[in-house]
Amino acid sequence: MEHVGIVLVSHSEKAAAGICEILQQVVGEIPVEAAGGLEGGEIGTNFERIQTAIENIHNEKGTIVFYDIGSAQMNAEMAIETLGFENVHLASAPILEGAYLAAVESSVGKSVEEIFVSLNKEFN
Amino acid sequence: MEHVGIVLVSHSEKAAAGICEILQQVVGEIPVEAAGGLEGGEIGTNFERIQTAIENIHNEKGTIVFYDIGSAQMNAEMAIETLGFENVHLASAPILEGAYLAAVESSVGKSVEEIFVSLNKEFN
Amino acid sequence: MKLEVSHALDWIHKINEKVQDHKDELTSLDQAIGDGDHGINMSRGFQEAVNKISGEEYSDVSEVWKDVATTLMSKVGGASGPLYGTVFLKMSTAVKGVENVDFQTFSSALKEAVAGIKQRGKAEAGEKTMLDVWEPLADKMSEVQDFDRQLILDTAQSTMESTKDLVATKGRASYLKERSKGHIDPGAMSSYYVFEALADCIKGDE
Amino acid sequence: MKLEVSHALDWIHKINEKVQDHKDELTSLDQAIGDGDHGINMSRGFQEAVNKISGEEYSDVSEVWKDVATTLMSKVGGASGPLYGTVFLKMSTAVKGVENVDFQTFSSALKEAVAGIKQRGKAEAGEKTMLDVWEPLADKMSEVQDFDRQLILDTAQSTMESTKDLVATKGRASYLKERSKGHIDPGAMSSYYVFEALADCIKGDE
Ligand SMILES: Nc1ncnc2c1ncn2[C@@H]1O[C@H](COP(=O)(O)OP(=O)(O)O)[C@@H](O)[C@H]1O
Ligand SMILES: Nc1ncnc2c1ncn2[C@@H]1O[C@H](COP(=O)(O)OP(=O)(O)O)[C@@H](O)[C@H]1O
Ligand SMILES: [Mg+2]
Ligand SMILES: [Mg+2]
Ligand SMILES: [Mg+2]
Ligand SMILES: [Mg+2]
Repeated sequence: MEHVGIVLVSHSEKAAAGICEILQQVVGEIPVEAAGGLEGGEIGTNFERIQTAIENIHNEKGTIVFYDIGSAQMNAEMAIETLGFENVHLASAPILEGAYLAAVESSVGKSVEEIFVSLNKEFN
Repeated sequence: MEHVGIVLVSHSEKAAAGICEILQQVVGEIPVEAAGGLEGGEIGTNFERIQTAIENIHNEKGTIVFYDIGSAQMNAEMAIETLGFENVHLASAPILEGAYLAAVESSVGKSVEEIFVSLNKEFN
Repeated sequence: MKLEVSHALDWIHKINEKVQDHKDELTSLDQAIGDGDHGINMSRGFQEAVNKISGEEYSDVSEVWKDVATTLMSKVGGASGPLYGTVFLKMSTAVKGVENVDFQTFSSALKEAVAGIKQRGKAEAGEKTMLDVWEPLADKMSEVQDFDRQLILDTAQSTMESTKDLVATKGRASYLKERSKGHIDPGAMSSYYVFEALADCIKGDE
Repeated sequence: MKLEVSHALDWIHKINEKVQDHKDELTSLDQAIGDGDHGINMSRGFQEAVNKISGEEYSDVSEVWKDVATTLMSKVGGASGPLYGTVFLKMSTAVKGVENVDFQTFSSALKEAVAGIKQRGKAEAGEKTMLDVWEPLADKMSEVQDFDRQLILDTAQSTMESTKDLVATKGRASYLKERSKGHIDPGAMSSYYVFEALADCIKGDE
């Protein structure tokens, strides 16, 4: 069974990797990718890293991209538009808490739509 | 001038450190401490680390403790109660986004009460 | 019967043995509806608790439980850390200064522990947590006059099993909602071992 | 006048020089109301853009801007990355296939860039961002018939200065609310240098 993928776009490489490791501990097998920071560990978001992360995990079940603050959203939107894949969506929920909820739901086979219903219920 | 301190309680040492580095880049000088993970880099929250973090940064302006999921809240509550310091408060806002807002406000000299007003406005 | 320091120490040792023996079982229960670390958390916490109490001399039960509490709080790492930590802290406070910890005292200490779980976990009965073992067990104890091994075992077992059909609304399992049905709650299972260990401790004294 | 590939290349080189010269100024503006990295972001981004275009042969303006756009997007790291990236991407698209990029074409490309900033940043005029330079400048350009160095300089300068009294509602500065008043927006300042560089490029051709 394929699972909805999760991409974590944070200004900090460490933060993205850390959130990733929390999700992996809970859900194990689902596709999660961190796209954090700039080259050299600097703070910022990198369009190419986001694209690569989406490319790495995207599958037919779809992908949800979480971002932290400010420019992360713009870079994530650009990456999604530029790739032009179907069924890749940006979520405006809190990055850690939102991705956690999404990971649990993805792990039990929920669809992108179902996960967004839960995210909206929890965070809007 | 003293500033409201911020403590970040995450299940992941990396995530707490990463969020910390995002706040530090924006606000520079305010007191922020990470209390993430267990010894040996394992996933979980550690009561003693939380206590130490609060002790390290607490000052007369007060301290706000952010936590991520599940047991982080309970461990943070226990640490706050056990220390028995005045003006240490647990925030139920998203850890990264909430702490970011709080850090900006703390950096311009806002009080714990003012920061909670902003957090409630933004996240509740 | 009276609860001596030796019983209190023995209880922790026995809990530790059971938790080590059932580490994988607790982990796989937590894999089904949580994050799969309950076995690791419990085995680490109680091993550390045993290490702690093995290096100390105790003159009262309250001190034993206090050391167990602080060890569990700082070493477990998951939700069960603050929760079991609270359990032993509340029991420690309840028997503080009491010279003879008789069954009555123990039974009201259990009530305090239950209040502690509720307060710390913001939990109510029926939410598929360890509370679903602790609360009915404390209630049953308050209805009888002395330790009753079989009553403890039976109550712990039936309440633990009854968590299987509940839907989780607290802790990580709550994210699964209806899907949490059909699995025993890991914290209820470990609580069962805590009470099985208690029953074992008082076996010789009945 | 007509915009040649040489102008387009020269423009990026000149922006880079200005951004490197004013790196500390941009950083300190961003320290006042943002996170203090705008100087670093811009100097890294335009240095990389210069590196990129220096290694290529171009036959049209559109290709120059496209390479600049993708470089800025991936190298800047802050909000200004996707925003300036969008600016050059939109301009690149607007002049694609056009053989002679005359003033009319350039002026409508600027309009596209403005639309791009608005869409990407979900920004409106008056929110104390780079848009507060770009939008009035594009508007002014559409009112005249050819490049007017002084008009570009004057408009860029006055709009940049006018951001001082605005309250930020977009980007990091928005967290400061009223306190963002009294400081020029860093993105408006760097936009001023972008247009100053443009004015410099067309100097010789007037
Ligand atoms: N809020 C709560 N109230 C009561 N018990 C809880 C609560 N949250 C979790 N638990 C108990 O803790 C157990 C899980 O413990 P553990 O796996 O060690 O921690 P975590 O859930 O942090 O990984 C659950 O099975 C449940 O019995
Ligand atoms: N949503 C937005 N719309 C338009 N411009 C924006 C927006 N967010 C930020 N900016 C511009 O970007 C500038 C900040 O850029 P920079 O410091 O490089 O990025 P960051 O804010 O991510 O650190 C601001 O001064 C402002 O002009
Ligand atoms: Mg667990
Ligand atoms: Mg856990
Ligand atoms: Mg900045
Ligand atoms: Mg930045």
